[in-house]
Amino acid sequence: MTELLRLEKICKTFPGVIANDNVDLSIERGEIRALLGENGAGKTTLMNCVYGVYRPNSGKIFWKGKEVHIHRARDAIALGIGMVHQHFMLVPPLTVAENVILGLPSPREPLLELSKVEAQIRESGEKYRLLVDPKARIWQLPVGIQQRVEILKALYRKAELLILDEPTAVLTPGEVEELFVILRKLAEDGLAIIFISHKLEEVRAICEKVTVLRGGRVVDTVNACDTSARELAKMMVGREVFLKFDKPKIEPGEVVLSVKNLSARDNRDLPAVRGVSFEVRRHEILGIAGVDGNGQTELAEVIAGLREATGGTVSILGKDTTKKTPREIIAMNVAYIPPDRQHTGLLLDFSITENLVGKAFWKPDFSRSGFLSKKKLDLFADRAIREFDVRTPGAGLKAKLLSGGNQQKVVLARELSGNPDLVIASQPTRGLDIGATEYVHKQMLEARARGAAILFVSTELEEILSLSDRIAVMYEGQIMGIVPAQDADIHEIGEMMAGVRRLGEAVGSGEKMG
Amino acid sequence: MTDKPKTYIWQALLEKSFNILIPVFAILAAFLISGILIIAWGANPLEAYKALLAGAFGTPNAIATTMTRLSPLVFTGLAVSYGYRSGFFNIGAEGQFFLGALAATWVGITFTNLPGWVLIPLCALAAALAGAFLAVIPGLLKALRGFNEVLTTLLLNYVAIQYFEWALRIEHYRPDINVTWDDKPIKWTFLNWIGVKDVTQPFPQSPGIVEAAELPKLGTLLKTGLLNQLFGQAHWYEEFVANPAVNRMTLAPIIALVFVVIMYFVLFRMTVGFQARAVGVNPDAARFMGINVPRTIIITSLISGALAGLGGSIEVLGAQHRVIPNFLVNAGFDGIPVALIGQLHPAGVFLSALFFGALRAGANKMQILTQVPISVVYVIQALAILFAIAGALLDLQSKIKIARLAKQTEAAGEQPVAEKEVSGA
Amino acid sequence: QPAPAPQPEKVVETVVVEKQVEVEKVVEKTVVVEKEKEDPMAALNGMKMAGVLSGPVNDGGWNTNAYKALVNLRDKYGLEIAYTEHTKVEDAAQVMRDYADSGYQIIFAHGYEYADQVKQVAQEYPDLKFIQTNGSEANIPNLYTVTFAAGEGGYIIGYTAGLTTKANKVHWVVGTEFPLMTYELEESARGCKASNPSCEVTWSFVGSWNDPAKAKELAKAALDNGNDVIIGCADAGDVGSVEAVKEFAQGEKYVRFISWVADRNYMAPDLVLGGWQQDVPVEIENIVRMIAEGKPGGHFSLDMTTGSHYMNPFYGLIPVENEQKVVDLINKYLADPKSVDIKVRYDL
Amino acid sequence: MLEQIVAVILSVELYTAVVRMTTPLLLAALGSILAERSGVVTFSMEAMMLLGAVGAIIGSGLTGSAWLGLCVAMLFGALVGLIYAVWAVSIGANQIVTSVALNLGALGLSSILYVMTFAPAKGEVIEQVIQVPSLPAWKIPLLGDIPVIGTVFFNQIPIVYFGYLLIPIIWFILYKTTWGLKVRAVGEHPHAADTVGISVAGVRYISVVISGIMSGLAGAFLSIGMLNTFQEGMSAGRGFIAYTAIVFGKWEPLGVALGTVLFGAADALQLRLQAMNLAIPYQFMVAFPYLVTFITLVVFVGKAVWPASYGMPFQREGK
Ligand SMILES: Nc1ncnc2c1ncn2[C@@H]1O[C@H](COP(=O)(O)OP(=O)(O)OP(=O)(O)O)[C@@H](O)[C@H]1O
Ligand SMILES: Nc1ncnc2c1ncn2[C@@H]1O[C@H](COP(=O)(O)OP(=O)(O)OP(=O)(O)O)[C@@H](O)[C@H]1O
Ligand SMILES: [Mg+2]
Ligand SMILES: [Mg+2]
Repeated sequence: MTELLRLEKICKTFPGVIANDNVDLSIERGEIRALLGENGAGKTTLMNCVYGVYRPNSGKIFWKGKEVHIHRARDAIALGIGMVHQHFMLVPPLTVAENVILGLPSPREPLLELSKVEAQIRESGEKYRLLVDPKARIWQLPVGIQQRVEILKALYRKAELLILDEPTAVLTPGEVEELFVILRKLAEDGLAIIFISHKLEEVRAICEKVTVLRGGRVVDTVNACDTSARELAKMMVGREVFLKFDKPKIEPGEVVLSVKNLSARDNRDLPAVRGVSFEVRRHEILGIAGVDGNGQTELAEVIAGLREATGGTVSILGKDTTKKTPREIIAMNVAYIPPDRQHTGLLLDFSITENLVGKAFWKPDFSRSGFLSKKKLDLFADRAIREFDVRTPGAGLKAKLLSGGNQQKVVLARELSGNPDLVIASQPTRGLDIGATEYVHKQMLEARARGAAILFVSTELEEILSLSDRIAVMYEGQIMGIVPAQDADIHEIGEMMAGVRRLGEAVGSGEKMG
Repeated sequence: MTDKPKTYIWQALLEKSFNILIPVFAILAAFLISGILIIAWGANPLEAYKALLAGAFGTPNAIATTMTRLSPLVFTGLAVSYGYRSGFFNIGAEGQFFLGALAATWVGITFTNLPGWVLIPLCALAAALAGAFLAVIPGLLKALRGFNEVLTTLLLNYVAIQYFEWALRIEHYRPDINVTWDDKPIKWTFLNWIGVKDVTQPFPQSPGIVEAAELPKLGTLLKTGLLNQLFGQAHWYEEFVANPAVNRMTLAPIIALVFVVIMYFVLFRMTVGFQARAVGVNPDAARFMGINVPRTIIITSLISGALAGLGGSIEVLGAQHRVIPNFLVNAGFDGIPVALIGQLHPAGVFLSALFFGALRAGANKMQILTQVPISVVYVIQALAILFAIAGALLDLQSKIKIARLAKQTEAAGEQPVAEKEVSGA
Repeated sequence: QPAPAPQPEKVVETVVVEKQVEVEKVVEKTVVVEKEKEDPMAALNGMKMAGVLSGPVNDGGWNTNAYKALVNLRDKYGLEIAYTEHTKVEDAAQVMRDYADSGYQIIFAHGYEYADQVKQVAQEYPDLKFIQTNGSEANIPNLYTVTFAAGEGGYIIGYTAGLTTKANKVHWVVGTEFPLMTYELEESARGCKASNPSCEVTWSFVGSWNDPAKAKELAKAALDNGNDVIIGCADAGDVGSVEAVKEFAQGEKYVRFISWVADRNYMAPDLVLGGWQQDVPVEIENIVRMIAEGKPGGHFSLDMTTGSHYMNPFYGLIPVENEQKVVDLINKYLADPKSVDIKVRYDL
Repeated sequence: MLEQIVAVILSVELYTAVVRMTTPLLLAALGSILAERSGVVTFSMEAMMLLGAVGAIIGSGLTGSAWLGLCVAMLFGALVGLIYAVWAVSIGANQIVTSVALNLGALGLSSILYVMTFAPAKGEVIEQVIQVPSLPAWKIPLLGDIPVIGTVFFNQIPIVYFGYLLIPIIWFILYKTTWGLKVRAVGEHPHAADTVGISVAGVRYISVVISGIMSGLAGAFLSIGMLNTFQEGMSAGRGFIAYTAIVFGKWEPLGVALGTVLFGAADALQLRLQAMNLAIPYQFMVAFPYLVTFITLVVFVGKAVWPASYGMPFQREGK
């Protein structure tokens, strides 16, 4: 096997952050290399340097033994490097074929020639089981397929090295399997593949060698097979990690949230939630497991009043809130932590203070007859910042200048400081490093102890298992089953997530509508 | 704990000052380039600029003019900036301004026997309503049907201005004169009431508004007011008050200033502004925070339109006292650069309005003294805007803020949050 | 070779807006003739005069006329002149003050829109002289507002048009609408009936004074409607109307354009009649003369007898006998205004 | 009154007028679709038109050839486009404000150039309207002889025919060429375009310059196409109308063309009706086309889906 890519002493800094710190890396033809590291470890940044999106501040890149200077993506592509980004780089309104040839000269310049491309796409589709309709428009395709398009894009550009940035984050267990098959085929054909992830099991399943990054530095490169998940986790985080921790036992109290036969549609106006029913009580955390895009997000939004229900009812503390406005529901002391803090959780251009009171500024304790009382705001902000330990030089700072973890802390502070009766937490740990994740968990447990009812939506099975009192699994908008956490079996749940199995007290999980 | 390093205050001040400094430098650059043009025309740029400056601030007269020019621009600027900050890009300030002027005039020539303290607010109110009315149509369309406001406000400008032109040609009922024209008596129609034309004049223009409706002059105020009690005897005071320029200056600029303060509070110290800015920054996040986005947009359009309308009334009540065709053209469109060069901050708007007003006042003097044609002045104005907007863009403030933040976080010994929590788990 | 239109000798006479018009005329005439002897205009030499214009000085119409008036005075009497273009109404007052402060003795605001401003400034500077065209202010001693008497031009041009048209359809293309204009239009209709009872006069408005493209479209529309005479009164727009006429003429069709305000013949020598001349230079010269003679300000409405507006040459574009008819009409009118039913209005 | 209106609507001349009124809008709007699709707001067409108009006069006046006039017009338009691109693309300034500034500057610059070229002597004034050689109408051999259609569509000056062709041309570029694909990608997802090695700035520069050239041509149509002279501010807001037409047509060549035709038709109709001396105030007539556009927009067209990166400057972070 011959060396394809070698990185020497790559350094990349961003204002206030050292994203990569003297990183060395060497990849050979036909190998599948895992790049492991928690959020912010610098994986994406490193690969962006290789792909020419960023320019490293220092360090050398060797391609097939020769030193190369990659100034822009074009150079990388020319060399034969292909990258599938964490956030897909596809143009939604364009067709698959158009996306695949985007930026390439066509045989009949200046004219487009899609027919040939489409043929080729089908061909390699056959070869690597990457089946897509070349004429379909991207926005019509589910993410799994979009990922295939990205891979096809790279292959069409004669990539010899394929970089996949957290490819499995958006896939169902089934889809992950298919992806692995594809990757193995590609590797057999001599392609080198860099597989970025922070999911230990996957890494061990597909890669022979694993390079672990932490805080921008390479910790070590080890053989996947003779390293245990536990050890990898340790390298990754730099300390012992307790994947499962015991939570105090508390008896559930009165019913706070009761959802009956609820259904709703998503932004593309397709049915997303289909006849869901469940209850959450005080001192109880109901975990909603499921692969992204199976209606969990929509469910949470409906309960928060942000999305209208097409059927069924939601009632909080006995009052029917199905038709209530978001603010009315907020007024009922309901907290909602949205899944995407950057776009819906925070106003990044607003100061921390303004964000902290974003949901309560209109309440009498912050404003009188339309006038905000700056004194009260500042008082509240300082207290919240102290209580939730937000790391910032000042409350007047714009939220966008905070690190991800601290941004999430601001959201938590906003939502939890009012001792809510109901907490709807939709993927509150997404994109957070383990420390911050644990912090969120701690907050959830405290809220639970204070007597809140908590609806905890997450795609990470581990945290669901460790946190919930009961677990409901959603698949295609329905609840496949609700099981008590203690006697939950991870494989059963996996199967329910994949929709191949339903069990437990799946209360009226609307067969009639399904 | 949030410990502020002691340097923070002056740093913050420095950072803020860039908001003003950069546009200033940009404008100097613009004048440098314009200089070439002026030379090409065969005039001496230094003299030209001297004239410009003199025309803007040189004499009491000049200052008075600058102040009168500035007032309506402050309002249109505020209108645009409030809308823009709140996600409603109001290109229609022009039309709203004209309708406002029309409404104010109509009230000012119709309710002729009301006292000033009733009539002036009434005129302003009418103007605000007229402006708001024109703006709320696009507002509703955007809020309820998702139409882009740039297009709709733009189109409505033309309609509004043509209506204005037409109203100036429809005779208006005047109790004090017999309403016949060329010995044809004027029919009593609804038109007589929405029209504002001066029946006594062979040209399209409205009658002057009644004395009572005119904004009080600074001079007269000083003569009467309590100030006179204080300095009444003082010689310099006598002189000052006697100065024709002082007598010509009205309350308009002061009212404008008041509205700057009001709008600052509305934007940053009131729930209305909070919601509006939230919607402007990110409607989705705003909605998730429980803010009713459509309602906010509609309210925003109303406020923005009302401000533009008020601008019209200020010009009528304060300066021209009547409307005629081509009355203060472009005050509305100028509001756009005024707002954006002013960094969308009320104070900034006032400063850039001052700049525009001065440019307008000085430009004429420049023409008179150095016979530089108006077209050259237009180019200079354009260059000034271009450079100012480009300058405002190098947002040193936040750049420096980030840099300092980096240092401070290191200084504060920001270690990965992890370590702290481990013990807890 | 064009027949020369009658051009009365230029003498001043002012007509105050009142019933007993004739009486005054007689008086005035005699007075003036005496004054002609020792020329007061000499005093003007070296005086500074400034013009305040509403638009571009090179619009070939309204503002160019004002410029010509200034140049005329400079060349004849050695005044020192200056002007400001594109003076917005709201700026006018300050512009005039600036002129006043920088030593200009006569300030000339060209347009009705400056009425308020000129009034105000005139009172601020009582010892300077102010002229305003198309103004109506009559009782400020140092403010001279001047208009062309309305009706004469309209009637005579209408009369001419009646004799020019073959299709018996005449159409005006006008910049914007205002009563003075409306009156001329109505008079032209009467004049037309007088020369050609079966002819009808219509008009339309461009909506602006400098949009040739639209003016052209209006003219085209009119011609397509069967009009064969276009009367153009749209300043910069006229060039558009003339274009339309030219294009129409290419189809070997009979068509004529009659100028209003200024002679447009140079634009299409074989189609454009000189039409009606509103001679701003003469108009302003008349006023300046009064100033020189120390006459007090007021409102002055100048009619044909002052020579400030008159008929331009026909360039032989209508039959000689028709030309003669118009000439006769004018002579008859000048000889005895009552003999022709031209309704002159001095109050517009 | 009604039958008069009907008469106008049935007259052939109306439709020739419609073509004339539409052409400048069509040229500018269609020429700017590419720029708009690449994510740049072309609110600056007014400026480009104005300089095109004066450029045409200068070129035609100095060389005596209307064709060279056209070239100069396009050159001037392109230059404005270039300046605009520097601000909108490289500097990343707010595009509407930049446009407002350019439109103001163009008003002044165009008249400076006009006077400097045609004033009898330096500092003197142009007293008589300048007239220069204008473009002659070309009758298309066979098509021109078709009874009504011929007179309406195929008896016009060459620029008009170019306008017709522009509809398919722009459509073809947009959907059938690699470059069109780049334009669409850049407008919808500049980052994606960037990662496959497309120069976002490059694409936008070119599109904006094209918009400048076409708007310049539109200006030339006003000055030496429809007429043979120049007037200060003779574009008279047509640039803004072209802009509304683009949004109106939802950035689709055919839709945009329809938008311009709608406005052109309304405008021609009101001018024709005025000549009939109807008892309608002409201010209403002047406002009529804008009203029609507004109402059609609200009632029939509905909300537009903007190019995702519309009006947003693009820069890579981390560089
Ligand atoms: N464009 C940027 N500007 C500023 N900081 C950045 C930028 N991109 C990344 N960073 C910072 O650099 C560090 C590494 O980021 P990077 O995205 O490479 O981590 P990662 O390993 O990819 O994390 P994830 O698992 O979330 O993808 C983080 O602290 C991040 O905040
Ligand atoms: N020139 C400006 N441009 C844009 N936003 C501004 C500007 N000045 C203040 N703001 C915003 O207005 C809000 C209140 O402004 P104010 O000046 O009262 O507080 P501040 O703390 O000084 O603002 P900043 O956060 O800019 O320091 C803050 O969100 C601030 O970000
Ligand atoms: Mg990453
Ligand atoms: Mg501050």
